[in-house]
Amino acid sequence: STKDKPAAAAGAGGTGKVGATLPLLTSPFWQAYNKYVPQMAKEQGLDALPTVNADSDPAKLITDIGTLLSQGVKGLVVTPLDSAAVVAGLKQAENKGVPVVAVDVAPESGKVAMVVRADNKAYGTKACDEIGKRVKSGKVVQVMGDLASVNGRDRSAAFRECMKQKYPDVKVLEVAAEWKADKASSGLDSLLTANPDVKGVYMQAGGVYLAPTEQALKRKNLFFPVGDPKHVVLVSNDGIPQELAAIRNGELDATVSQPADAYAKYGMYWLKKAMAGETFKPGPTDHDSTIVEISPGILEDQLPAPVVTKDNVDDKALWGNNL
Amino acid sequence: MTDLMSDPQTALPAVRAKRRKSAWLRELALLPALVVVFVIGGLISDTFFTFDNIISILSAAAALSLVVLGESLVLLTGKFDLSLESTMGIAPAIGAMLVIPAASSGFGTQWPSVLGLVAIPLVGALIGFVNGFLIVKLKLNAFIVTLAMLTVLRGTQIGTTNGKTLFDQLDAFTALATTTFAGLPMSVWLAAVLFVVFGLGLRYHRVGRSLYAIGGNREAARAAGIRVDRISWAVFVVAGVLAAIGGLAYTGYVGALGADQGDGLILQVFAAAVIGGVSLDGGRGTLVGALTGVLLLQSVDSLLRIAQVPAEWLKAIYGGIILIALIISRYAGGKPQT
Amino acid sequence: MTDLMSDPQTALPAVRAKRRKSAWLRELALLPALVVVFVIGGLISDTFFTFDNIISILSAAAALSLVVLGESLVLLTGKFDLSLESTMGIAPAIGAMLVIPAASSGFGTQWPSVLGLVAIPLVGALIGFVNGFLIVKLKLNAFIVTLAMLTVLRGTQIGTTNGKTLFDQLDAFTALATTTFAGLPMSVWLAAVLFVVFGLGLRYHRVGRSLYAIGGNREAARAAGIRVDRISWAVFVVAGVLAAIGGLAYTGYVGALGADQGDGLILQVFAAAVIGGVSLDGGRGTLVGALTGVLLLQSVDSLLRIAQVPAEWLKAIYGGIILIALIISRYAGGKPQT
Amino acid sequence: MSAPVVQADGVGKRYGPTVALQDVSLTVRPGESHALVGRNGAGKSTLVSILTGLSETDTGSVSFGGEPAPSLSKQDDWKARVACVYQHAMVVPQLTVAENLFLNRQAGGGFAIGWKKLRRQARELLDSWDVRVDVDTPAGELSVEDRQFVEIARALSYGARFIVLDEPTAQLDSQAIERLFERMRQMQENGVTFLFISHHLHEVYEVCQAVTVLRDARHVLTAPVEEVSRAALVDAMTGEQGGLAVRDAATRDPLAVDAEEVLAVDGLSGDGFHDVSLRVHRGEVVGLAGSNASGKHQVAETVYGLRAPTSGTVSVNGKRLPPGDIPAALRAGIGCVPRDRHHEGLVLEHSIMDNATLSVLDRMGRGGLASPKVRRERGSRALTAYDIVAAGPDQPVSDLSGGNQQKVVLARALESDPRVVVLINPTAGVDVKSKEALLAVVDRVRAEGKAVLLVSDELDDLRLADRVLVLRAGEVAAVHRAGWSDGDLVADIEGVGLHD
Ligand SMILES: Nc1ncnc2c1ncn2[C@@H]1O[C@H](COP(=O)(O)OP(=O)(O)OP(=O)(O)O)[C@@H](O)[C@H]1O
Ligand SMILES: Nc1ncnc2c1ncn2[C@@H]1O[C@H](COP(=O)(O)OP(=O)(O)OP(=O)(O)O)[C@@H](O)[C@H]1O
Ligand SMILES: [Mg+2]
Ligand SMILES: [Mg+2]
Repeated sequence: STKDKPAAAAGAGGTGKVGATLPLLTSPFWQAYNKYVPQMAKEQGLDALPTVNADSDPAKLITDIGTLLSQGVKGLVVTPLDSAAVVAGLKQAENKGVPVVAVDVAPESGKVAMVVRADNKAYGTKACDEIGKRVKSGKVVQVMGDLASVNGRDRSAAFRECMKQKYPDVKVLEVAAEWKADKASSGLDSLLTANPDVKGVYMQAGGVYLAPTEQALKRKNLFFPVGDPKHVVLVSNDGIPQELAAIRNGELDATVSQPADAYAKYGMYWLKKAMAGETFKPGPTDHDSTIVEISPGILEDQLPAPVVTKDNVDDKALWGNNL
Repeated sequence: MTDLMSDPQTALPAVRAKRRKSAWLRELALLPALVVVFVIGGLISDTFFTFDNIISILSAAAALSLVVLGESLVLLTGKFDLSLESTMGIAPAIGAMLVIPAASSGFGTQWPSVLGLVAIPLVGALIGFVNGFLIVKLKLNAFIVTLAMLTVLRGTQIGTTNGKTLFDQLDAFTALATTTFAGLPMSVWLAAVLFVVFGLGLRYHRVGRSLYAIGGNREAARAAGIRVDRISWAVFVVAGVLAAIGGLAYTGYVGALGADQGDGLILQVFAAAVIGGVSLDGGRGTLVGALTGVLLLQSVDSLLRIAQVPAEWLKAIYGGIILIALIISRYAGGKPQT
Repeated sequence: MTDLMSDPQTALPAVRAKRRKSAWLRELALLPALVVVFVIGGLISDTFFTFDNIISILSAAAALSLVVLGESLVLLTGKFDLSLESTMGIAPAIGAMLVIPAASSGFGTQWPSVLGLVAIPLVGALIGFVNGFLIVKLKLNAFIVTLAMLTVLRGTQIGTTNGKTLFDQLDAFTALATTTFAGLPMSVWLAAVLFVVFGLGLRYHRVGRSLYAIGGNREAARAAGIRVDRISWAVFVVAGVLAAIGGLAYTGYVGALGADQGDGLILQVFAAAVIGGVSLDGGRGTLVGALTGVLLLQSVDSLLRIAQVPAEWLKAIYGGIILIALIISRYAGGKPQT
Repeated sequence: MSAPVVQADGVGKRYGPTVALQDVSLTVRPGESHALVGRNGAGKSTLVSILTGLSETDTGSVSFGGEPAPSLSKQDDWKARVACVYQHAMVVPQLTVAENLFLNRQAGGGFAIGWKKLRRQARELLDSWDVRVDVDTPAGELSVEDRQFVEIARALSYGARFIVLDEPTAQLDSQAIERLFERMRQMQENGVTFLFISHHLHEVYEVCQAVTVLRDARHVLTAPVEEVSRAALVDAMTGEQGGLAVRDAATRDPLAVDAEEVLAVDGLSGDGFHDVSLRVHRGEVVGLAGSNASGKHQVAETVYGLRAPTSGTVSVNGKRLPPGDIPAALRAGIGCVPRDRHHEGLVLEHSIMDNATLSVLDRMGRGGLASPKVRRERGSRALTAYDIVAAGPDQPVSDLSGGNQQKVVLARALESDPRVVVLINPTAGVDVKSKEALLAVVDRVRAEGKAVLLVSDELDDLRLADRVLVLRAGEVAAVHRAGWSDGDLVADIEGVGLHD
């Protein structure tokens, strides 16, 4: 069979060519991640091939994994587009004995050395809490991602769930925007026409939705700085520099920083260890996070996804401040 | 000339008038569907049929309608241009990058805003020129050339911006959609003016008429002394310019310039044009029709959002309504759609 | 008729043979481009031209090629079917949901796997049947009907699955791509067999020839006694079935069934067919051509990934290569592309 | 007497407001050749489409051999009863000639079409008609005449006992017509029945035994041909008394000797002709005759710029025209009726007014304005000026009868008020009365001091010419001054004694 000994692939104990995939490149977040990959690989002493972009097509991701494997990489950092639609790719890697670290999305099954991410559900819940803190009752809009994507689905579900549980007086309205700026802007626009009394907006991707949301609020004369009694509470996910700037300017209340740098860094970190043949156990790590066994055999290094508000926006540890 | 034998029917002006009216009706075949949408909208929600919401529908439609205008012209000549969706992104991106500082992901040239704005339609024109060259001169297939071009342009935009979204110092570039006059954004006024100008041109000007002839039968148009190649080529250039301006309106509407600006919009552009009666075979259709197509798509979207249809089902219902609108307009228009 | 001036060509059998050969050449106009890609690939990397990589290109191409096959048939009859990209998703999804337990997002019916598998082409056929009804019977515009249908179907899939990806207990549904024979997945074999069957059918069967006649001149086809409506309708059904099977192959390839399975693939499907010489106007093209189109797209993609083109520029370069391939095939084929 | 081959009873057909047929009855007896005549738009082709299962009748009924006609969906049954050459092209342009000939009845049965056999059969079929086209040519690339022959050969090869020919001769030269008639007579001897439509009334007398006249969508008369004189036939078609005035250049004053030279063609060579020179003066009509293979069409098309010459020049009033440049030709004052109205004459989907004004869009108003009002006026004027039967200037040309379409093409050519008129088969498919009127227009145009270059297969048309140049194998073989005898001209055209 084609199944080689993992040790053989590991070669000289944690060095050699490694590959990394990208799910898409047209979002500021993934663009930043893409920038960090070679940098972090170097830090770990790994030689990363240029990243390959699946361009939102799960089949392409599988092909990408195959292509990287056939180029003889000794380790892979994979960014699944979907928790399930990556398993076939993981199997290929397993057959070749190449260790894999999954970033951002935890695969449903298959062999991965480690999952590195901050939970998508946590983004929704944290955003819900940030809004709940500021809006006790009334209408809140969530500008959703693509419901056919795992990120959009998990964030939407977590936000809905959290609002229902913890803030029953808040009514959630929804805009399905499929990660598209124009859909967000026009959808919000229509909604605001019918509901000028909206108190808050949750944007599932600040990188895509922040500008269109502000633009829609401006058009409806609902755009007021934080602190103004008429201010519409705005909370987003991502933590790109523009969001941090908006927080400093008093436009945005909070964002949940999705650590692009840490994704790249710990992706490479665990990969190097796995290539050296190390195995891991649940428990605390050396970088303020914990490893959890999320499902049998799948370990996840749950990186902190800090909520950024006016109070900590200048924190140098935030990746958005380091670009 | 003997006219003794003229057909009895030709004597009846009433019939003639009727035919003319039915031609008009066909252009406006979508009106009944549009009316239905508005009536339902009015019943479902008090806000749908308000001035505010109409403004909001129009503002949202401005960018799309400019691209639809360009695409309609190309379709009338019997060609295709899929690359307009990428032109929408790359033309304003280049314009903006020439202006904004390198720190905000510009090229570092820091041209004055006015030049950057002027560059936008020029980039659009250049893209159209290249398309026209490949299609009209080298006689490559328009569909597939512009599909490849779509990819090249999108790729170039991602490459030059590194996939970054441009946010900073874009004021000059968002002004088109943020400045208002009589309650409506300038982008809406611009689109309206361009629709009127091009609409009149198509109806009243010889070049406009020749677009129809070219799309209807290239050989006959050529034999009638129309410079078929030159005009087809020019139409690609004009479409590029219109898409570039449409892209600028889009940027203004969303307030930022993403690397995927316009991505996936081309099917919507075709939908609007074709549902509005512009034929994919060329030679048939009007801008009034195309405009009703844009408005129908946009108002259905607005209606569904105001009605807070569950997000999971939004797409299915949207598609279903368009299908029903099509059937209504088929029977209102009376003619098979081709 | 005086035969002094009879067309000089007719006199020479050599010319006749040449014409026939050139028809063949036109079908294979992409071969030179394909060869160039493989030569460059071989030069750039040792892995590109290996058996492994060829298998990988073929495996990746299987699903796409099945949909291209269906689309080519529709295009030959002079129609469009954009909805195939959604059929690719919803048909296997329904088949799977009939089988898998409710806990894994199934309908809870828990049919035996075989029935679920059988349901897949049936769903495809049903969708094609509805499309055919709307287009052939109600005479609605094919482009826009199937565009609306695309949205309806995708929306329905998202609605019924709540956007979830299906992955549990899918073994029966992934078997097509995971079982191999002689080193190649069954999906590749299936695609190959279907291409041969349909290819021969188009060339040697009366119904196959009638597709060309219908696409070339509906009225002449009807006058020749061809049941134009019935065959056009049937072609939509067949295309639906092929897209459903293509979807199954796709599911097998990625090992899961996402709610967006096939999303955005239709442009690629058109690209493959049209670049391979299938005319959007109907009546022209062959499956051999369409297949070379699929292979070209897939191998260029593979080449660029192996060549380690930076991710930012991948798209631009991909588009550029397709454009160059088009130009090569234009001059290899010798005829203007329409 | 046995049952009629086909019988139509009270057939009626409307297209929107237009009545195309009203209460028309027709009986065709076995073994006869039955002529169907009438003016353009009388409803002949509509009746054909009903008799051949292409469209459904609104009222009345059709029966074959006493049995009711099959339903429209049973095209196979129709094929067994009747074959037809339609007035407009009914080929699939992308498919080869061979395949068009045997479409849906290919050799080898349903499953395995034997291409070799198919091509051989096609070759044989075309050889039997002496048609020299490559059976592998896509049908869309054929010349009008070759295509017409392919369609004729196809219709006659179906083995049907009843064959409808809708103006098969409109685009054929005289030898080709003779071959067709020869074959028709043979088949008739074998008991095949024909329904034959033509605007060349002498053909009716040549091959038909009975004739039916339609006028204004109604049946007027059915009689054995020997019982109606040509004049009576024309009267029945037009519904008025009075024969046709024959125009002949020989009867008018000779051209002024000092008439200025308008069109000069010098040493023109191109695809299918070489070294052709000719002069046309003010007020002169020059005819070009020859078989369809003689290159006469190509010469005329090159003069207008539809084709680029390989050498030689075309000048108007002493000014040389750039080769292959139609706009320049138009500017220099050339107007043209091209050969194939469907291919390069008309935008079929567009209205009469749009088609009629296509060449003059730049002269309708200031700044290139061409408002619908002005265009409609011009369109209406064309309707009356050229006697076009239509519901109005807004009617799409595709709705018009064949002859009326041809008149729209002529209107387009003359709308620009040209100095030089190039007419290629201008009267193809035009009825006798309208032809007379069209020729009158040409004559008037000539009298106004224009130069006319007239390419035609019909001697009636050529009679208008002051000089007729006969082309053979791409070269001018003879010149005939007005007053030529038919026999001399035909002999020259056919090159009797020169070949074989
Ligand atoms: N599809 C159509 N739509 C509308 N009107 C039509 C259509 N087809 C034919 N007509 C009208 O029906 C009438 C009869 O047309 P038809 O073609 O039968 O004439 P015809 O006798 O064959 O004339 P010609 O000698 O010029 O061929 C004409 O007035 C024509 O305009
Ligand atoms: N649609 C078509 N139209 C015209 N010619 C065709 C068509 N399809 C195939 N042919 C040509 O017919 C020729 C014979 O093809 P076919 O494969 O049927 O040969 P054959 O009869 O089996 O004989 P052999 O195998 O000896 O060549 C080929 O040259 C092919 O190009
Ligand atoms: Mg007729
Ligand atoms: Mg063979």
